[in-house]
Amino acid sequence: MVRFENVGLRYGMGQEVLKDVSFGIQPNSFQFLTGPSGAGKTTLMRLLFLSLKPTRGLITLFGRDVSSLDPDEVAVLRRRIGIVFQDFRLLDHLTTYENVSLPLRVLGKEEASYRAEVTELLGWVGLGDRMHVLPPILSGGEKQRAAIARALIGRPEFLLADEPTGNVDPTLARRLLRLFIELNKSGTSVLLATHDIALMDQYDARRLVIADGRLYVYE
Amino acid sequence: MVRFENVGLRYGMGQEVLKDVSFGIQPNSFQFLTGPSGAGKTTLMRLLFLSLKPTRGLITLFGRDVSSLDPDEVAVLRRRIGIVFQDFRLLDHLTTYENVSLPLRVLGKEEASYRAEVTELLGWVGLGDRMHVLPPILSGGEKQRAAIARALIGRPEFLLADEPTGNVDPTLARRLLRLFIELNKSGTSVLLATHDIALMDQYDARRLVIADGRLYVYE
Amino acid sequence: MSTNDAHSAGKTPASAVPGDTAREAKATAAKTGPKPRPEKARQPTSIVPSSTIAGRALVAVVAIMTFLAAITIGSAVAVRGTASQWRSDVTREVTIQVRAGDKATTDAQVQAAADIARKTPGIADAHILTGEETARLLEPWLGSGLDLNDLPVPRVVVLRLDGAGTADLARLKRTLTDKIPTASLDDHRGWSRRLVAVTDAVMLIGVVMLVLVGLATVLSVVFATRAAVATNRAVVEVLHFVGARDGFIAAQFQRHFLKIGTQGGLIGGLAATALFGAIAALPQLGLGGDPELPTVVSWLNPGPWGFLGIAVAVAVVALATALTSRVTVYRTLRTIQ
Amino acid sequence: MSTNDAHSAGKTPASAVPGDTAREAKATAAKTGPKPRPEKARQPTSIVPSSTIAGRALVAVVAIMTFLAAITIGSAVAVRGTASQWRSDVTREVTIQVRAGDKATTDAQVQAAADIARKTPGIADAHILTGEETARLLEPWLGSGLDLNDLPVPRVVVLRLDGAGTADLARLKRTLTDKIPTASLDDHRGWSRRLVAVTDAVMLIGVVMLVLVGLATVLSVVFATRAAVATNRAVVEVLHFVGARDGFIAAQFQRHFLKIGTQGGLIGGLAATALFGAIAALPQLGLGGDPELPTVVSWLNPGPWGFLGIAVAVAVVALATALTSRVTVYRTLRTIQ
Ligand SMILES: Nc1ncnc2c1ncn2[C@@H]1O[C@H](COP(=O)(O)OP(=O)(O)OP(=O)(O)O)[C@@H](O)[C@H]1O
Ligand SMILES: Nc1ncnc2c1ncn2[C@@H]1O[C@H](COP(=O)(O)OP(=O)(O)OP(=O)(O)O)[C@@H](O)[C@H]1O
Ligand SMILES: [Mg+2]
Ligand SMILES: [Mg+2]
Repeated sequence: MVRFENVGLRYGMGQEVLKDVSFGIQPNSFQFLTGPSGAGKTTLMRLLFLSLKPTRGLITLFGRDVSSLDPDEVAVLRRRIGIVFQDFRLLDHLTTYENVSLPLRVLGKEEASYRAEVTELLGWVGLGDRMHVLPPILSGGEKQRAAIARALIGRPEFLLADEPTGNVDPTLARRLLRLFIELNKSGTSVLLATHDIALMDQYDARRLVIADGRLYVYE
Repeated sequence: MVRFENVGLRYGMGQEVLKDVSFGIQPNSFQFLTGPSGAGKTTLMRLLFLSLKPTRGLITLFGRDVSSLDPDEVAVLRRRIGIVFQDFRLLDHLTTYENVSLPLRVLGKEEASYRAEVTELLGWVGLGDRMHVLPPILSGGEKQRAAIARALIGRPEFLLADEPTGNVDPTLARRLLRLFIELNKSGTSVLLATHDIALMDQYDARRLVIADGRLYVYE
Repeated sequence: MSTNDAHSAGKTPASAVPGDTAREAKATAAKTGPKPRPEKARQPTSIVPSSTIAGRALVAVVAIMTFLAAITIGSAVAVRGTASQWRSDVTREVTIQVRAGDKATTDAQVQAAADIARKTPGIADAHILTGEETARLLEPWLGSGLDLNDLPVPRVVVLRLDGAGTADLARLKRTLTDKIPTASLDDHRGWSRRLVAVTDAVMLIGVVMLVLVGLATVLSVVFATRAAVATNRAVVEVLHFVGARDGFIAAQFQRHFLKIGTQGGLIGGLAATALFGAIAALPQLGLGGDPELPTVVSWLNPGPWGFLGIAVAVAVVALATALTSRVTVYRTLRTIQ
Repeated sequence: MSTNDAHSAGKTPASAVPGDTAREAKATAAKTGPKPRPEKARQPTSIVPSSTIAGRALVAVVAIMTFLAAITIGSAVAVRGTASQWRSDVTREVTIQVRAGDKATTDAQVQAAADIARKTPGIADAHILTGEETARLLEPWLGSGLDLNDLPVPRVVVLRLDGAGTADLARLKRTLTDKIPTASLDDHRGWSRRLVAVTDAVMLIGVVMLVLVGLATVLSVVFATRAAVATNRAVVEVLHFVGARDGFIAAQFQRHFLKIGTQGGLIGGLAATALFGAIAALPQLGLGGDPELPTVVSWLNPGPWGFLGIAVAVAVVALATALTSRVTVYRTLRTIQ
């Protein structure tokens, strides 16, 4: 589903953050992405999400070479990917409910057609009672769960989650991990970036580790 | 140094987030603050930082009743407190260096008088080479360290840190914890809110636990 | 699953979780933060918050610009009307005066002068004023009821130019003074030409002002749009991330700007219309009743064409605002992608 | 301490950490993000980023407003000048005409009419036009070089009113026609009064416009300041958190607004000055050379007082902008605290 071949990335004229990275992600697979702070996890996610172009090498996503896409094709490809940002990126002027339903609204869907679905998902992540509240008054963990719900609402084929349990307690982290595993079982590929060794120990999955700009894969 | 007596807090007309909270913080002490996501840790921090007034009860800070302060007195008290926000709150248009030196600039100090100090502190938190870069291009962990540096630069008497290791790897988290312990040994009271049980296990300190709006103290 | 888990997942509605129901949450937010939306809002919150667009300032700019444009158009149309009146007056202004002497001689001389004038190229017609007409001209000075036949009043021949401006009046003057010593040509054209030049200058200033106002409007809108996209950069990024096309994003912005353009245009246009309406109404209010009164007031009545011009200006401003912002948004989006 | 630790703490400068030096970091940012600051900037970055203030739009608004205010002041001063000229003309407009007859009788009648007029309260003076003066008045109609003594030209007495407006001209008219049947009073005052009314109306419109423009400026600045504080809410909060007093924060904003006010005011004021300067220069350019030409152009020359008014307007606008924004920032800060 995803193929990286000798991908290198530098920001501007700096040193390469990623060097000669080659790996693949299979449909319906689950993997952790880890590495020290500043190693390039978020950078790798941005490459996968087409918000950054590699300085060299080849990235194939859903069978398409990403270097040849025009903006509208990027938009269409992104609809098949869900992403949870490390810094949430919720829109502060929209309620939790509106934030979570944004991907569907962008598709031009009627509100009535997705209301039940959004409400159910919000209940699942424990935000049933914070639905009509604006993000600035949510607690850190609540924001994170809203960001997760927004990534899931479009039933993506590929889920990228950047540190999705950094702001929640271990119990809730376990619960969210179970949510991701459920999702993976129902057919979505999941890439989960985390620092939390305890979390990774709870589920036996492939691990991608970035260190010094190189990617090491532990099956 | 800090006294809470039967403090209650509700946001607007909602239920009380904190109920009948009573505790004290001694000068030169170290304590963890923990509790599930949405329990009220950040809320308690905001009370301590005077950015929220209690709905009932009495808070004494540095020997002053906080309900009787005018805005300028609040500003002066805040200069004795350092805070690390869960969401960092760095100013995106100022460089890391300028963000960290902001508390000194607000005091009207000359740039020359604090340049060496700021540079040294940035080196300490591992941002020596990211000094003249704007926050949007920092990694999650780098932002967090910049926020910590800003809280420390004014040599506060009381340090509040909200989830200061949520975005860094365990090794770096240990390093930051050591930084806080150092600081405490040199005379600052520290209150550190965290979900990270592994981190708390590394240092034997007083624990404040919020659950269901009540505060339980484990010495 | 621990109790903590149930707690934070909000699965136990009876628990002490703060802000348990949406109602409470709303009330909560009302006091402490931004306004919440009603639970089942029919109208979804607009994706680009209108508060970030500096909308009222821009409405003010657009309104002022439209007002200026409308005032300029109205005044220009009005002055043009006055000018064309002046221009037609010019044709009446050229006269030949023949000093009176013996009646028969004078009659012959007047006739000769008229003939010479008629033969001059560029002069359409020469009309010898009758005694009555002359008396009417002199009335202000000599009083009415005078018998001009008793008086050595000069005779007047009024020339009508053909409007092509080809008449060589200098030559006519020379010929006249050569052949009929008692005749003199009174050529007010220098005077009138100056008047026409002035109105032309006013028209030119009007056009220049219109261009300036248009430019200023477009620039303000470009700046405002750029600022709007810049302050909503986070929103644009999130929209991109959830798979929105540029067209969708641009539409979110354009919606605001069309509204701003329409509002501003209408305010400015109506203000200008009101002003001109008041000016046009002044004479009826007894302030400028004399129709011959050549005051600013009568000059500044733009008439139906002026008001039409104002309406067109409003429409142009609204459309230009929307279009400018659309183009600017597309351009700016390219830099964010 | 693991190697990872050293890595992320940046303690090994030779390691492969990206953006190793500040120089690299700068180059990096230049291509991928907002502009970095030079390493040892003498001038620290302003705490409130000027890009968030919609500054250029506001400069445009302020400039337009100042331009409008200046144009209004200039025109008003100019029209006032013209009006006062008209007002003084009024005094020349009241005349008595005495139909000519036998010379001696006429002279006596003229003298009698002048005496009657002089005795009428409210009339300061009555001046009997000499033959020469009458000839000059009649020149346009009768040609020059006429000997008026041969003609039964009516004699004219020019009355000067004392300006208090107390003269009962209707009674004077009756008395005159009673006592001297050949005399008639030509009272242009109705006409002139209307002119004065019109200029008064123009002045009123000017004052109203000035008030409107001032109001619009203050409103725009209030909106812009509120918007600026709102978009910089995060900055304000952080400043509060690091212990800044309200005065410090307000100063950060006011700095921008004083600059905006000064810039906008100067641009608008200079534009208006240029426009009036051009108008004042027109006659010298040979377009309106005749000093008696009562055109818009000569009416619109504001003179030194007008230009002074414009300068004052610019200063007022700059100060008002700074002051308005300061007050607004303080008010808005209270809502954030
Ligand atoms: N837009 C950018 N321009 C320049 N450098 C950048 C940019 N974004 C990230 N970097 C740098 O690239 C390096 C890798 O950043 P990245 O965000 O990928 O790290 P990360 O592995 O996600 O770290 P963390 O665990 O702290 O979130 C960091 O040193 C960061 O400062
Ligand atoms: N300004 C506010 N207005 C209304 N409710 C708020 C506001 N801020 C926080 N809350 C609510 O109060 C509760 C406690 O929030 P708080 O941020 O203190 O939790 P926390 O313990 O810090 O959680 P986390 O670990 O997820 O950061 C949450 O349910 C939150 O939604
Ligand atoms: Mg990251
Ligand atoms: Mg919190």
